Amino acid sequence: MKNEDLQNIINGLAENLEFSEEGSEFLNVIVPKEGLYNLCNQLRSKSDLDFDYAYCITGMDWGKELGVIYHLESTSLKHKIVVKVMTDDRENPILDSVWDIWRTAEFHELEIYDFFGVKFNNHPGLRRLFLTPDWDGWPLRKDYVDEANMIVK
Amino acid sequence: MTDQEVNTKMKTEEYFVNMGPQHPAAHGVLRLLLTIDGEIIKNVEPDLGYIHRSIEKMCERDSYQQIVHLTDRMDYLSSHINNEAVCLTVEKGLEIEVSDRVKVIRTIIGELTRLASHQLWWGVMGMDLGALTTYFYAFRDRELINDIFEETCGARLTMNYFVPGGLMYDIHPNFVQRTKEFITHFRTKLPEYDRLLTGNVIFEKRMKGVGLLTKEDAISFGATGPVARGSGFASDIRKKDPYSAFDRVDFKEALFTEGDSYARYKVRIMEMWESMSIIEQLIDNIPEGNIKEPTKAVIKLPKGEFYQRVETARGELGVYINSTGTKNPYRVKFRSPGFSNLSVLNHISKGVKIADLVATMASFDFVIPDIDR
Amino acid sequence: MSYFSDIYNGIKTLLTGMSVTGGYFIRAPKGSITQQYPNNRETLKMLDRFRGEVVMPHNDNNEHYCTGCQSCEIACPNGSIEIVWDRQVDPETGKKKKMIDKHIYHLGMCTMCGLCIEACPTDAIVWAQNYENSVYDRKYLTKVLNQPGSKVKAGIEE
Amino acid sequence: MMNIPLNIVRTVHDWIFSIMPEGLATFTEWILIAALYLALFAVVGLYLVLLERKVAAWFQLRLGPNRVGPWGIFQTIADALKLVSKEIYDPVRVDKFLFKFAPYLVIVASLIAMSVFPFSKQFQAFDINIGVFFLFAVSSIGVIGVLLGGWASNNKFALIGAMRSGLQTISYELSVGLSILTMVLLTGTLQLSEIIEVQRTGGWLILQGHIPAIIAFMIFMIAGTAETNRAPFDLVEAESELGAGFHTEYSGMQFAYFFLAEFINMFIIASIAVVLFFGGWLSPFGITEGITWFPESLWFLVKVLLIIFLMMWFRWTFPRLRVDQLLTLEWKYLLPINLVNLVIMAIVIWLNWTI
Repeated sequence: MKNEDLQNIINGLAENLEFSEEGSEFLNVIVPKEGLYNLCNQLRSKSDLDFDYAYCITGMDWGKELGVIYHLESTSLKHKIVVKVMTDDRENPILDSVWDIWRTAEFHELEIYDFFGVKFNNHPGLRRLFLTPDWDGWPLRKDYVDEANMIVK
Repeated sequence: MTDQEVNTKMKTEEYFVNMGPQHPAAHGVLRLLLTIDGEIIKNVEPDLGYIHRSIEKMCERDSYQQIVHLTDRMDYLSSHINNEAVCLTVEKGLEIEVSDRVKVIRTIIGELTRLASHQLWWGVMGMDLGALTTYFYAFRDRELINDIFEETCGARLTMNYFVPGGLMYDIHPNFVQRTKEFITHFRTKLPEYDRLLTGNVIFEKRMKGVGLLTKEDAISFGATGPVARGSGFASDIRKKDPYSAFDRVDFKEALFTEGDSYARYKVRIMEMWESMSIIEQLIDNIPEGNIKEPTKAVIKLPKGEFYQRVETARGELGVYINSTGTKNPYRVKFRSPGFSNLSVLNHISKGVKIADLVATMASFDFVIPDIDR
Repeated sequence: MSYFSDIYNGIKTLLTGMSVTGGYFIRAPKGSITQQYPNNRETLKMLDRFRGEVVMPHNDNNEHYCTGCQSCEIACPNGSIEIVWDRQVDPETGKKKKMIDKHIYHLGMCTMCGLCIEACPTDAIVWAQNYENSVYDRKYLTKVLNQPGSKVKAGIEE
Repeated sequence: MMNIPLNIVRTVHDWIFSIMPEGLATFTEWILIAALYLALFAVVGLYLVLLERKVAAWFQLRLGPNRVGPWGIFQTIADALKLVSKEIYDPVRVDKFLFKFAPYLVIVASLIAMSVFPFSKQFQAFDINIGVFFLFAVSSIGVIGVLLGGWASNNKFALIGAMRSGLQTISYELSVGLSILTMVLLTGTLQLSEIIEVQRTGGWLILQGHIPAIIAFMIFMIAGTAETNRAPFDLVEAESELGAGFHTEYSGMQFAYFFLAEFINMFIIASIAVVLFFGGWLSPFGITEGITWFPESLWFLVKVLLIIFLMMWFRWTFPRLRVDQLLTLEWKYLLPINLVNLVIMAIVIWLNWTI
């Protein structure tokens, strides 16, 4: 399916969606964080979209906002999109978990929580997966400082 | 006593066992927190990070040429393919088209890497099941591939041979001949692998029907590579999204639908045959061409996001680079196959025995630095 | 009936497996694939491209090819190379020019990626095929590559 | 003792009795015999370890130990010296008494079993008339040591290993016992020296042309391998599952006891097989029957080593079974076949057939 067609279908699913293809090979959908779970649920379940395979889930720190990038693919219809969601709150960022839509999100969200400190609603056991439970700070954020262990060139 | 009284009096107690971080079957420093009832596994909770080096953060500080060598250290058994993934992403960003020669050489070396990785897996698989001899037979054949690599790239494990724009230097003059010799040798040895392990009644009983993963679960959990193809999920990027020279070779995607450990085993054995056939198709006529497309000494990717997927020996490796136009990437994410495959483990190993968990893990072929990154 | 065919097939596959290992056992005396490592030091030859450690070749007049351009230092991902340089008056031309004082190489930090050698415009540093790099103290892993008293070969930077 | 040294033994016997009162002399002789068997035990154990390592190496395209002494023949002695010199260490929360007691139980059980074997016509410490029964009883004491060791270690992996060991021994004792019983039917005696005498006239039992005897041998080999906890039945140790199984917490000489006992047990199983199926110290087809100076125990040793080699061949070829498959193999395959085999053997003897 062409990106324009995809955009037309997806546009009807939720409100306040932004679309862009600039600087990317995929169609990018930016969704407000309140509509994330609803949109993902429809992307997964609508038969003409059928995004059943989340092949990459990336945590992101854009400097001001924190967020998550979902790379989605449909194994039957062979089309791909990118869904982005972001939040301004750096102190207590909370997003919805999509682990019951794509089970792979369970582990990827743990990773994102561990490195970016983004908390996920309804996640079945949010814990520090890689780092020790008492680790201070969120290492992959841009403002993370660790003078002892980080070598800055 | 009634049945209920017996049941309450005979109640067994669940207990925790730490499998790892130092455990012979963990293949590295994977720690699994097992909840066990007798021999039956109730829950598997992985605890990672024992070999986490934060490669993604290090990439944000390095230049694009320097990123490549860090990926050697992720999935060290498919280091060439990891290098290729980063190079392809950077080339995509720079809009460089590498010469046919580079594409073909990358494909051949990638397939040799896959062979070497699957050989090591076969040896270790036997060892996890208690047949120690397989390890040495597999290493005998793997050494030959490592020799080929050493002759061309100078290293046996952490290659760093592919650079953005092509290859670091041309292949060694002996490369073609030695590769052909290896293929002839290995075509006689692979049937021996089958005779020693594949048909063995104990092995079949240990593997068949163990660790069942359905196709739907495989897709939903993002399982890739032989794990997914053993469940019937056609996830081979070489077919789906051909890169390098995979669009000009003819090969079958190894696909089985049983979804058990034995299917995953057969996928890898079949992939070894297919890899040999791919190499044979390409090795005789490597086209002439530039070894390296000229790039600036300081590579600056244009502003934007670049994503490239490749098929490593373990599955789909995705490289996501977010560039702001400077000489360093703004954010690099490696979607490693092992991490997604590991998330399946708890789902499919509830209610099996400890020995089955070990067999399942062996059939998943974990490389822990690939999971931890 | 499958009970008995199971037994028959089981025994058959087990014997097949034993024939493979048994075959290697009989050919054991000449089948060994291992190397007798410290004993074969004399004959053990590394391949030409083997990445053992970075060295700086010097010619008979104790001259090297390093102009102190620092390309290797910039290319190195882990900071294994440090170059201490100075501007000195060239005795022949009388002009001031950049010269290395020390080319310091930390073998303990090196990942053998080869980027420095690729980056070097004058091929001043090359790989050595040295495979026995262990020492008793890590201070020995920090090496100064240019020999004492050496100088850059004339006309290299052109 | 062997035929030539026999004279020396008799001389020693006479000399001891001439210088001491009778009671003390008998006691001294016991001590001497015990010392002799201990030495034998150590030598057999150590050299079986070396043999295992060499054989494993040859199966695996390696060279095996070759640094200590010519062809590495002193390698295991060096290892033993190292183990002796190591600290005997017991972790904090183990059951101290049982933890230290367990290795001795294991090794003593193997040692007692060795005493009844007729290594040659005269070389037998203890020719008891219920020899097979005695062997059978004693050889299963060892598992108590394994169970105690695993339990006392206070380690979950060790406990799992020990429980598996109990399970395995209880199951496979049956098969070992029944296959031995099949052969006892054929010989009509439980005394080991008598069993060999029967074979002197009738030929080796396995070559007498009884199919049940061959089946009994195969079952005995499978069950015997399982009894010794060796691959493919090494679930007790199962290094890829349980680390080291029941002896995870042991170190130094205590570990060495467990380790040696495994090899001695293998020797015992092979010896039983040789006595019951291959005519003990009898030469094949009586080729050295008339030669009086020929050490008959050499034949015994050669046969035992061949059987041990077979067990090593199993170990270095097959993957390990799972615990439920282990039980399936015993209760669904070996035991029924064995029972039917026993009945067939009885009929064969009754009707005096040779099939």
